[in-house]
Amino acid sequence: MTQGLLAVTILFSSIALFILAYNLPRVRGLLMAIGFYMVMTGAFTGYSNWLPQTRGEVPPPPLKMEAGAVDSMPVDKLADMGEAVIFGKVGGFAERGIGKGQCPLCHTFKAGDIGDRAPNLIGLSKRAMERLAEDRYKKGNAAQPESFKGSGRAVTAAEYIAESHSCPSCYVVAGFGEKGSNDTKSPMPEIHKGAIGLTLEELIAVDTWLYFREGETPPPAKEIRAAYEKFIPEGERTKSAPAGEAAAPAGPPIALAADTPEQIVKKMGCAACHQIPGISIAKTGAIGPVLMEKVTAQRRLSSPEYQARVKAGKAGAKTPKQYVIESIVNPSAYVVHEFEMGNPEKSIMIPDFATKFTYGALDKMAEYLLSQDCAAAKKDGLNGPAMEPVSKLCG
Amino acid sequence: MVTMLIMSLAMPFFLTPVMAQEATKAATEAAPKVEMAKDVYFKTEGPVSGNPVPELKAADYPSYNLPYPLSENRILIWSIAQQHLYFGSFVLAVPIFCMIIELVGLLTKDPVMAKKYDDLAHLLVKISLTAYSVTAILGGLLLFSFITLYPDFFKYISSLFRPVMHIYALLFLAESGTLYIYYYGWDRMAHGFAKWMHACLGVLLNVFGSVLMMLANSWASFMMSPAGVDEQGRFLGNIWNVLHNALWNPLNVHRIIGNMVFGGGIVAAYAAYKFLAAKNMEEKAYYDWMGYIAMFMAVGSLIPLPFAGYWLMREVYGFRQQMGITLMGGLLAWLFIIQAVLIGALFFSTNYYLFNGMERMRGAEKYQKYIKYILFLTTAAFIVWLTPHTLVMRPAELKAIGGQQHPIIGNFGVMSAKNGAVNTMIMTTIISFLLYQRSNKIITVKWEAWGNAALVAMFAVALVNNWWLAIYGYFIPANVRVGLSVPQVMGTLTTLFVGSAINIAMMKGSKLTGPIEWGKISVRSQYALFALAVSFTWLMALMGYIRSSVRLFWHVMEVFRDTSPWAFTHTIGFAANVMSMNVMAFWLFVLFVFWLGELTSKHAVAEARKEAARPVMAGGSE
Amino acid sequence: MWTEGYMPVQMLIHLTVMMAVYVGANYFLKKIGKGIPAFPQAILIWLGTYSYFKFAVAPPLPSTLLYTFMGLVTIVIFLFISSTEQGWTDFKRPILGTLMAVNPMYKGVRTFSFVVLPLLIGYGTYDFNVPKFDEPIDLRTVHPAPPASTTVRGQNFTLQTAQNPYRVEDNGEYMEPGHEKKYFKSNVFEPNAPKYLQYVKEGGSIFFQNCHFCHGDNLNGRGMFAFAFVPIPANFVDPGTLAQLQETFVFWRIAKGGPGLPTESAPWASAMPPWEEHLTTDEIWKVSMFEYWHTEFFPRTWE
Amino acid sequence: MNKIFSVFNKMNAVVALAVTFAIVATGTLILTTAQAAKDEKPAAASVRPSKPAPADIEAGKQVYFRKCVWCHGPEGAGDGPGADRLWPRPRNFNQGTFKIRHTGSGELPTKEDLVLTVTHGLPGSAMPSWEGVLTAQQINQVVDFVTTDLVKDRSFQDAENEEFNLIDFGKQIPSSEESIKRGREVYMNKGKCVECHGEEGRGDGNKTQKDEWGFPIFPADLQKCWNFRGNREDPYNPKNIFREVSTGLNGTPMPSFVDVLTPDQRWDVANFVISLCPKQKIDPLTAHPAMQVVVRSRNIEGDIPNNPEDPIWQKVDPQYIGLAGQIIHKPRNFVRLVDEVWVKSIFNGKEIGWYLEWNDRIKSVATKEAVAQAASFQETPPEGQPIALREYPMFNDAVAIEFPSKWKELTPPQKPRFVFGDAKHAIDLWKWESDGTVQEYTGHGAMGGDLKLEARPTQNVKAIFSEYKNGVWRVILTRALTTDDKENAVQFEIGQYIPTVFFVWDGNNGDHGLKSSISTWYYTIMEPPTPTKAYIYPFVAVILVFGLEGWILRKVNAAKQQRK
Repeated sequence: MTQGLLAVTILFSSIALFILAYNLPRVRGLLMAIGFYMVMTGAFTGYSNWLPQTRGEVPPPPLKMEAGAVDSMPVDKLADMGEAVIFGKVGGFAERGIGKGQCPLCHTFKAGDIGDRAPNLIGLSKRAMERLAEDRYKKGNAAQPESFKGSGRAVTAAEYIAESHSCPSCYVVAGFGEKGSNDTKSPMPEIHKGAIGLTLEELIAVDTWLYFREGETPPPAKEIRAAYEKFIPEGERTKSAPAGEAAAPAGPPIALAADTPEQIVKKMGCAACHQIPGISIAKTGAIGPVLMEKVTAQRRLSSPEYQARVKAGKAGAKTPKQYVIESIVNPSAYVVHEFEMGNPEKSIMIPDFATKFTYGALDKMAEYLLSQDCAAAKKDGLNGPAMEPVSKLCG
Repeated sequence: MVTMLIMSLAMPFFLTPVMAQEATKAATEAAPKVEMAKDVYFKTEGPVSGNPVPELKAADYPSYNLPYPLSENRILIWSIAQQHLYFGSFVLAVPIFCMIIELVGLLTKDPVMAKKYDDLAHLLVKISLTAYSVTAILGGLLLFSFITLYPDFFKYISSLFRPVMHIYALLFLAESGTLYIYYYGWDRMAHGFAKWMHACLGVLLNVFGSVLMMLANSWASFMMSPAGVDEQGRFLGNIWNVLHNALWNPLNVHRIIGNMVFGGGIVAAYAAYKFLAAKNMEEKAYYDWMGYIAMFMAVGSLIPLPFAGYWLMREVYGFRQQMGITLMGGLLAWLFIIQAVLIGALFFSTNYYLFNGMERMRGAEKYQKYIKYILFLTTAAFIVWLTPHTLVMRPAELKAIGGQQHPIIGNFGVMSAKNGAVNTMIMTTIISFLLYQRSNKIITVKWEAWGNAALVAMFAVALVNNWWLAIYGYFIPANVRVGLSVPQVMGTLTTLFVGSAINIAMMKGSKLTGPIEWGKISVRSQYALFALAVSFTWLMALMGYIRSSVRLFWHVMEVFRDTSPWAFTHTIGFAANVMSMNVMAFWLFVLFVFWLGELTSKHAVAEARKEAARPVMAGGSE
Repeated sequence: MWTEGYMPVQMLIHLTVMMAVYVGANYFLKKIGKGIPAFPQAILIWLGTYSYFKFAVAPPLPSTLLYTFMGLVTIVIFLFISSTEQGWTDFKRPILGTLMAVNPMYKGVRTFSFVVLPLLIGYGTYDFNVPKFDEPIDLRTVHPAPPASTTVRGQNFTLQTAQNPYRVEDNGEYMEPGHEKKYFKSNVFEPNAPKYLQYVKEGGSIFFQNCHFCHGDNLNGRGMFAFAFVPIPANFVDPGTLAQLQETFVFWRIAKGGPGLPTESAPWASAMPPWEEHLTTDEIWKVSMFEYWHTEFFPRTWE
Repeated sequence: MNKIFSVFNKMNAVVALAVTFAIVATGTLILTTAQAAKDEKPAAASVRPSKPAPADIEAGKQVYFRKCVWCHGPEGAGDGPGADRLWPRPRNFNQGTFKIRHTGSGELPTKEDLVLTVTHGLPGSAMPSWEGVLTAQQINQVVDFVTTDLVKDRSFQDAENEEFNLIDFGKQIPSSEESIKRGREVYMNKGKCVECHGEEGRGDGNKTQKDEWGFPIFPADLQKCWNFRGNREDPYNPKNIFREVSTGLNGTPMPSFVDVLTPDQRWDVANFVISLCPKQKIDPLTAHPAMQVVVRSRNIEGDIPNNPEDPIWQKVDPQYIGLAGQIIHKPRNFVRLVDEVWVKSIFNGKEIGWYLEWNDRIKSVATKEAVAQAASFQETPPEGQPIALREYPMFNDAVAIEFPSKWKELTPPQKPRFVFGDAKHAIDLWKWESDGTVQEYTGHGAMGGDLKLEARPTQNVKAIFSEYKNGVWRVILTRALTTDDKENAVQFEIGQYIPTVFFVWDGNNGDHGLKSSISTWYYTIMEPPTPTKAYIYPFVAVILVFGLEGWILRKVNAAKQQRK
């Protein structure tokens, strides 16, 4: 209403001007002209104000993490941040997006969705205590290869979640262990370091969201931080970038030609699923094949399954290099038989690498992968995933 | 015009080599470390040679402690930039008129008329001289507020455009120099070859001015449709890519034409005011004539303006479809309804002025009876033109209609109908003008009947063709429909050129029923000139706002996010209020500038006026 | 008076006919020496246009538009009468006559209007200030700008480039919009129908299990639940809806529903659910295809 | 004209009278015969549909497989892809059983009957009106196809076994109080209508009926004439009732009363039935009462009466609120048995009161079984199972009103999502349940994937009246205008548009939680008193205008003086 006031004021002033003009014949022309201008201007303003008014809102900017700030953050903000870490942005949950944490690649979050690779996380906050009470937990699987000092000692629900995040194999939910490991080894990648590298703050945010979405009050950030600090040794924590320093720009990171293979692997998070010879951070991924394409690319290219895909018009690589590039930018073109997970049409790999690699980077990565062979894998001591162990490939 | 186009084509040749050199130099020096990145628009790879856009927080935007709404940095920048643009446009447009009028004066055989034209051009350049200084002052003010209010953004954008800054500065100097020589050399270079040289100076002045404007435009168009940088906003070493981004050329053309309408409008308003304030018949006659000339210039430029706008819109859609939809069907759609009202006001004012103008001629009565038909057609077209795609309705009204789309007027909201409408309005204006030309003449050529028949047939065919395509276009896919506007526009342009040609040919040797009695026009018509000027000023503010606000919450579309507290898009009403304040402020300024111009040359102009007011010989067919 | 499908043109024709009648009547009256003076003429034109827009146009014009049109007509009438000096003088004569009270009749008119006018204005002021309970005016942008890309059930679709995977010829090639015209009259329940039609049938089945409750069996937005909604659901038969949109836009709208609309499109005014909760992307594509097939429109394409 | 009158003048008054009378009489005669001709159905012989031309059948098949097949199925067995989720189920054509006829009970309909049905649709069901969608010719063709190819068990051309006895409308008795009274008498006693349709006609008499195919159906709710099948053109026309009473509805328990009641009695019943239906302005687009989006809450003096019969409540007109099934979130309510609620609202200085009334054939209060199942309650029927056959445990009948918690912070017309709000905008929901509980909830939309409501411990909303009688629930809820809980509870302000949504749950239909009937956003406005400025401003305006007029007069007179 107050907005419309200007138009009214202008129109009334013009009337005043006309009256003035009537009484001041010497400057009548000037005043009439100005008055007329004001009438026109007032009419346009009035019309604009008469039309319905909507204000264009600004969508929330991509979230930025600030070290230490989480402790004092309001719970809902923190949960929003957690949602962004898991699903890519606030509101990403509803859109089933995938964020930095890459959690939705394996976990499911909605009632009725069944994950075959990892548990559905609905109701986790309540279930946590039940899990801790299980016999299998109390045994404390001390033989776990990557367990930290202090693992297997979770007592609260928050600690259970923190432990599961920092040491997936410390306790594996029945049926979700790696094939053949009798649920002692989890296929879950490291998320607090390496390729995914969530900072402590981000982990806190994720846990907060897990509570928050259930409609429960999350434990204070300090408590969760303490839980993580209990399980993750100082040296293994990923530091968040200092607030002042220009952090990564909005949007997904881009693999550039100038990056080293190691950097690309890190930026793209390949190590979450793959083991790659010669890349120090990629030694544990157990969801996708080991990437020693010198051995496998040609083999897969000439396999009857691949040729069937070519015939179906879904795949089209002719050389090993084309094959590798195709596998990166269009993972669903051909899914290696052992990794089909019941759907040969659709790979579980993130489908939009095509938009995240520059051509140079793609070329570089393909060249690198094509140079990796069994020897390289043995040198790094890679075993490969249970579906297709290195021993089988190099056997 | 042509020269400007040539210049814009020539730009790459004198820019690219320098840049390429720099780039290669950079590449060889730091060969191992050079990072390549992909251009957001051209998709080419280039060496990264600039900083990425800074990440800003709301606190990074300093602001003055001013009362609301001036506490918003945006409003300050907006207003100052608007004033700068107004004066800039005026200063750019007036030399174009001067050039044309001077040339017309040179080519006119009748010495009295030639003098009259020459004096008018002289007067205009004088006015623009004051305006030129105001523009420069405002430019400085704009720069200053930019630096203080948006320091980071300014730093970024100036680092990008650094290579052309020198050129910009040089051009500015050249422009100033030429302008001064042009003005002060007017009397010395008044005869013979020198006069021709003087006219050439006028052309040169316009070349400088246009290139200057194009460079400034590239800032604006870069913000809308960035190019030459990568996704993080890092400069990729090729300034030409930054300059000729997707919307640069459409914007250039649109602005040049827009400037001319604007300049014409201001001069017309000036003349109208002087007409109203005139003390005697001579003054009246002179300013009536001046108003007519200015109106003619403005409207002549107004006719191609919608087509330039159409091209710009197409390019916007081509660049980002969402941007187009935000404009035409989304958040900003209502602004286009206001625009429609303003454009309608322009066409109605023009027609009305011409109708009134017939009164200065004896013998016009036989054409006045057509006024109602012309008005009717224009109104019908305007009803279509005005009807929004998104209707404002109460829920009950919505329910009564049975959907968002009203079965009758709903279809008026789409592009196809609008095309038909605007072409119709242009054609009715052309008809008005042809009638005006004939008003004081009795046609004596033998083929009169044939000529008239040809004219009527041509307009009938063009109108029917236009309407038919508007209806037909509704039913076909958009990609085909886009092509339909070409025959529509062609039809309109044909009526304009061929119609005028036939009309002029028919006028040859015609018998005059009387001279054009300059000064005998009604007072109301002068208000129509005011209406023309104020509508266009407002329209310019509106289009500037639309162009700028379509970026929504981006400084540089999809590259540099606006994180200031004022990144949201204001309501239409608020924006309109700011625009109105700007428009009124501008006219106060203009008043001041005119007053200043008056002060210095009262005498000279008075002389000129006396000369000009001598009875005009027969044959003024302008 | 109105024939469906021709209404916009009909309205323009009506206006033209009204104009012709006005000119004809005027000519005739002048000829028999009973020409109507300019002032009543102006009033008559105004009233005639108003009655047409108010009463003849059905469904009624939204009031905002009616006011806009009448404002325009008022201005144009003024322009018309004042475009010639003669007309302007004629028009002014009765007004000045009334003001000056040049004869007893005018004096009567003056007294009358000087009494009635303030009262009318007074009533207008009262009416303006008295509280009203009309529902607030709602603004909706019918076709908002879609996002550049959208993620539906974990899959990312770039709207400008995405294609309906089921819009295919029998040999599996993508069928450019427009080419499906040959199937418009076909029976989708034919067991050996081409692939395209089989997908349409699947889409139709999904439509009739989920969508027709609101959008109706005719796809005209008048389903059995439609009466409870304001605004009533979208009418796909109207050439202003589906035919104006790209198929990816339709896909986005179905997948994200009302809650996925931007603010200017009033997400709260839409009852449309995000169908990704109930349907897979494949099902959504098929439904979209069915909608086009059933309404015999093509998706819009951008060049 | 004058001439004609002068002729009259000259004529003898008697002659003039005679002529007038003759004219009037002839006119009446022509009009009545025309009316009679309109009413009269063609003679029985021509009623039997002639064998349609093969071309027409083929054309009809085209239409059928485009428009009808989706519900009625490729074989016409009422089992199209959409059928399973529909209630009432689409008609199975195979047996030739049709509801809307002018022929005797059990007989096939005439072709005109079918054409009428297709043209106007069946209100209250998913069958829409095809008028304007299909041409008259297409409708005829599709009827040709249905009658020849899809009606399989009988044949319209079977002259031996099929009869077409058109009902006799007799002489219509115009509606009058007398007739309605007689109709009620017949309804209660001789016609035994009351046994199924209930005391006050809400269809609450016999609650467990099945149709010929074993699908459960309910007797019609006679208070909703806009939902009567075959009634779209004119819901308040008793002719349709007369027809249905006379012919019965084939396939349903509704019998023909031709042998039981005389035509006059049937007209009386028809008039009575129509009188039950509240007189409303019918929106031609939706064939339901026209919707008013604003619920006006009247200002009253004194307390909110706890009895709907109180004159204060009686003075307020109930407002119609249409309800749709909540089919947009799981669990989805495809069968919504409650399709409208009538509301009134009043307020005084302290409280606001809501009166809610809706027809529900069965009073339901949750069973233990239902309470136990409530948590695991699952939605829509499994694929392939007709929804009409679903049986549910008995939940509570319930009604709820929803407001945005903080509507003041929303810029109009912004509102939360109408189903339980959204993450950014909470809603306040008051729910009354048939076991007498009143609960206040806060809704934040889909937190964690499921739409959930959060019960609040506060007890500000009170149900001061609730009653189930003769198939109707009446509930009065009150609440203080403002409460302490500004965060969650809606705060009322006079003269403001407060968005409002209505929900109704029908317990015996398994309605529970999200499975409900729901309206869209309405506005509630508490009527403000007329402000003083509304009286002062006009006065000022009048004075100003008078002043202006005086000034003009002065100027004019001065000018006149000068001229002289």
